[in-house]
Amino acid sequence: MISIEGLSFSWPDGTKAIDDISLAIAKGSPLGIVGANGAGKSTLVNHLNGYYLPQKGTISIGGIRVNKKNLDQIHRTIGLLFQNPDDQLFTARLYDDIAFGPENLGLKADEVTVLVEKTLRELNLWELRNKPPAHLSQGQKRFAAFASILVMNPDVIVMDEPTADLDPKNRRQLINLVNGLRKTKITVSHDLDFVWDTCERVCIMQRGRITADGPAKEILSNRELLEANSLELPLRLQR
Amino acid sequence: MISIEGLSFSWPDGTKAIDDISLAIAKGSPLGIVGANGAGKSTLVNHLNGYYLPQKGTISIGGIRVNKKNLDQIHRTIGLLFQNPDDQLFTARLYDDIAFGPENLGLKADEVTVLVEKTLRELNLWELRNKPPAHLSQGQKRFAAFASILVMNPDVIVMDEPTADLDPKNRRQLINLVNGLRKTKITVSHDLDFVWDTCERVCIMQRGRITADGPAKEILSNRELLEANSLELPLRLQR
Amino acid sequence: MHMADALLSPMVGGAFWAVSGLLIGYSAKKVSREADASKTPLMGVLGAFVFAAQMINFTIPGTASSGHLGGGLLLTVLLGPYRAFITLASVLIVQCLFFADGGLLALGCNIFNLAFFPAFIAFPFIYRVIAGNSASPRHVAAGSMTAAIAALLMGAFSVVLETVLSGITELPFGTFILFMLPIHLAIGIAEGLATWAVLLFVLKTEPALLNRQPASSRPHFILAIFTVATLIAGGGLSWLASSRPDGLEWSIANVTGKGAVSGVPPNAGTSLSGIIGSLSVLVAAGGIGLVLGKKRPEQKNL
Amino acid sequence: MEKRYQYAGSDLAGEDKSMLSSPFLGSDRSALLVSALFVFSLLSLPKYNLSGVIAFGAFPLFLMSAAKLPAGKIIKRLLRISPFILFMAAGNLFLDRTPMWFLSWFTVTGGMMTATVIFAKTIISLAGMLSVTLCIPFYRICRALEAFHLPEVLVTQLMLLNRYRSVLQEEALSIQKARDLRSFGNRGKELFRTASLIGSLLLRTTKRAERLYRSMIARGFQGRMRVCPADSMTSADWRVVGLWSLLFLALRIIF
Ligand SMILES: Nc1ncnc2c1ncn2[C@@H]1O[C@H](COP(=O)(O)OP(=O)(O)OP(=O)(O)O)[C@@H](O)[C@H]1O
Ligand SMILES: Nc1ncnc2c1ncn2[C@@H]1O[C@H](COP(=O)(O)OP(=O)(O)OP(=O)(O)O)[C@@H](O)[C@H]1O
Ligand SMILES: [Mg+2]
Ligand SMILES: [Mg+2]
Repeated sequence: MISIEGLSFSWPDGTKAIDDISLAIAKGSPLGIVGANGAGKSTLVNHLNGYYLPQKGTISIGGIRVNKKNLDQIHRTIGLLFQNPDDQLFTARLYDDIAFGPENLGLKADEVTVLVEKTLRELNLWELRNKPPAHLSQGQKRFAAFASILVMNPDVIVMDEPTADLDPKNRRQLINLVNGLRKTKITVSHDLDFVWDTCERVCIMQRGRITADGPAKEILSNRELLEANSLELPLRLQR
Repeated sequence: MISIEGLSFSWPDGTKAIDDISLAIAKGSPLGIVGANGAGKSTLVNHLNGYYLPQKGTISIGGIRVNKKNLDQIHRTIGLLFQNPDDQLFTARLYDDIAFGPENLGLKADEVTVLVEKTLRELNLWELRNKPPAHLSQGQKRFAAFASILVMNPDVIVMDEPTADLDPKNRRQLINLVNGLRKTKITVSHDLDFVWDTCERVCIMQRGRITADGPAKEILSNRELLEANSLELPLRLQR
Repeated sequence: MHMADALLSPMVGGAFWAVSGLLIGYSAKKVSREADASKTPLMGVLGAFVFAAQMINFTIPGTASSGHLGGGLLLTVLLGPYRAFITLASVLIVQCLFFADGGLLALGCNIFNLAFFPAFIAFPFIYRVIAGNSASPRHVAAGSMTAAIAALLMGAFSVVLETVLSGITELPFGTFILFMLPIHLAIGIAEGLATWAVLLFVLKTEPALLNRQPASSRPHFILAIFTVATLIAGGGLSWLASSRPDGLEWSIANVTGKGAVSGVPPNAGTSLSGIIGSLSVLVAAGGIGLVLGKKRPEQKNL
Repeated sequence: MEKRYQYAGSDLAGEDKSMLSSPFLGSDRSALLVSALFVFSLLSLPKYNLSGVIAFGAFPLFLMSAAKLPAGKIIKRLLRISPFILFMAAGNLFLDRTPMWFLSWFTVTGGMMTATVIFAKTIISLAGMLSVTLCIPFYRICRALEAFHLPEVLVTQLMLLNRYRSVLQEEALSIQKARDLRSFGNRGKELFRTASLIGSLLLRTTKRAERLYRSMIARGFQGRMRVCPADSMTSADWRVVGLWSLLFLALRIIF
């Protein structure tokens, strides 16, 4: 589904954020990317939807190369949840924001209505549909940003720190929701318990490289491996 | 040390964020404040350093009333880590940001140099000192914001979501660092395991009110109480 | 400084509405011809940035007072004249509609005074010429200082012009100018310093932001000549107008059939009875409103 | 100044729960036209005609009482009347001392009249405009403006500007507070140190615009935000506009 080959990326100040990464992600198998602060995780996933373009190496998604020409197609295939939901909501009413994508896709008006209502109800946002996004709480904003992606029904969903600032109850709901989605899912998170609950495969990144790659339960219970990568056992495995 | 009496606060749109809260915080006993998204936690702690001024009720810190006149003194006493580190860092070099406070306090140049270097090294930020804060990763930013407060050596430290975006190793380091500080500490967090490790006392907030207040271990292991407040047991206590 | 409704005659206000409207249409055409959709969100968010930047206070060097950034020149350096003009106009529209800054009739004047000069005169003909695409702090400093001061002085001059042409106030042209220019010189210096300092920060941290300007986004020279000509003509007219302050009012008064009493003070009797009459209109309007408002069911809309 | 624009997003721009102006002002489009007509006829009053200016106060007063507008908000806004206007009014007071009428011991000068007229015009024209814009949520104003054939670049611009104003203002406020927490007296608030604060905000703003753009084109954005096509003026709209213009004209002729 997704294949990354020999990808490298350096910032103008010389920081090497991604260092020759190759990675193949199969359809439908949820992947977690974990690693220390500054390991390059966000830089990597921001390459997937063309926010940054490869300086070296190639990325292709469902057979389509990520480059300037194909951006339109790429954006249709992949939905990226940004770390800051304010970057994702831009209309005056929550409802309009969720309807924006389907309308631009050219769906018929009544189809849009049905789809938007379904998505909003699914995420407990229906009551809030007339509020300006700026007046939502942080957790509600995150769910709203998630809804704006979900409603587009992309083949791939990429989430960068989806649980930050969520209270435990909303976090639990997100786990259930993500597990119910039949899509290719990629999650970047420091919440290793969340990764444990939602991912089948885990990659560990360190200084721009992938240093481990394997089944989630196996990697996340390997204390030495984790500690060598500035990580710890998920809290549930600690006592 | 800190006493809050009959504090209330409403937003211009009518949302009642704080509803008649009274609270006394003793010197040296670390307090955790937990609660659902939108409960009013940030609004409450942003009152402590005069970011918002009381609409009703009073706050005093070490005997000094929080009001417009005393702000300078209050700022000297209390250090607040914002929920969003981007709001706290604003210079062109990380180093300048950390030196900003001590310089304004009127310390001598060589004292500032020593102090800043010590703090940066303590938080593993020394290598990054010449980078603009805008070019740091999210977790690096959070540590940098923490450094900018630590370097001022305030009597009271207030942290709003200090562990969001931190990798497990940095989170562990923060726990050790916080536990080593002989100060009055107040932590707002959804990371109940962090609260468990660093606080002696916990308050639960819901809809602008304090609904529970007691010893940390006791409150955080009371499943019914937590679930009634949109919370869950700390992950280490689950299964 | 925002021009205000009450100081304007409908003629002058309307004329500047027309001028600003034309400039908006012209810029909008230029912008949509460029068809660079990635700039659309940038304009929107930078417009919001102007509001935000105006909230941040600093102490002005050498004084005890504090000020804030205006942002007109800074925005033009980042966006180029046409996009900056649209963005600044949108800021002024929001300030007018929701913050009652100036007022509806004065909107045209305000767009002209506060957006046109930095975007179409100060940036292309002063900043660009001095600083160009150079990254040298000294060039940027000279460019921002002169351009900011020039933009503010031209804006102030234009305020004086509009006021005197309207003839609502008694302040003679010369006195008014002597009052406005020094104040705006001071504001311009602060604006120039702040613009320079912010640009310096950007150069240090994210220089790529400043090199986006295509050279083609430079407006026609004719525009500048046109402006200077307008200002000179306006200046001459206002000398005349200030000696005969009611000169422009007659046309409006004629339309309503009250030409004869236009500039002439009414006597005490008619004035008093007039005021009593108008107060009873107020009472009646408020009363009718209350009655109608009660009858009307609460509306709920989506 | 720093508090001025702060909470405006929530407290002044009309919310959806606020009432439609429709029974009195027709649609959003005609409401905007009527308020423009109002301002224009009010300001065309000659400079001594105080009674006429007061009579035009009927319009905002009627709207406020009929649509049950929050008068407090309007008054609060009016209290921030620009010192520039007060200065100009005072100028008239001093410069025009020709006596007009005598009330026993008190002489009313021309300057007093014209100064009062300037002041009253300001209050009434702003109150009139605010009572219209207070009825209509901002996105509906944008739609109405679109119906008047404003360039779509400008309409999209207004919508995005309004959406991000409160977000960025909150961030600006936070960042300024963060500076103040570590500044003492005037130390740390100097222009050149503050510039880096504005600069950081600018960097965040442009970064945000980039991410926003990604998220918009990912959802099919092609240069404009059209949520709902705007209708053009209907005959009912024109009727409302006609009615109000007659009223304004009547006021102009009577006073
Ligand atoms: N604009 C930039 N300019 C220069 N260096 C940058 C920039 N943005 C990020 N970096 C650097 O690139 C590296 C990778 O950053 P990235 O944000 O991808 O880390 P991350 O793994 O997402 O970290 P976190 O867990 O803290 O979010 C970091 O060392 C960071 O300092
Ligand atoms: N600027 C604002 N205008 C109106 N309401 C606001 C504003 N900021 C916050 N609120 C509301 O005030 C309440 C308290 O917000 P606050 O940020 O204190 O919550 P919190 O407990 O910190 O939540 P979180 O865990 O998500 O950070 C929420 O209901 C929120 O919607
Ligand atoms: Mg990251
Ligand atoms: Mg909070």
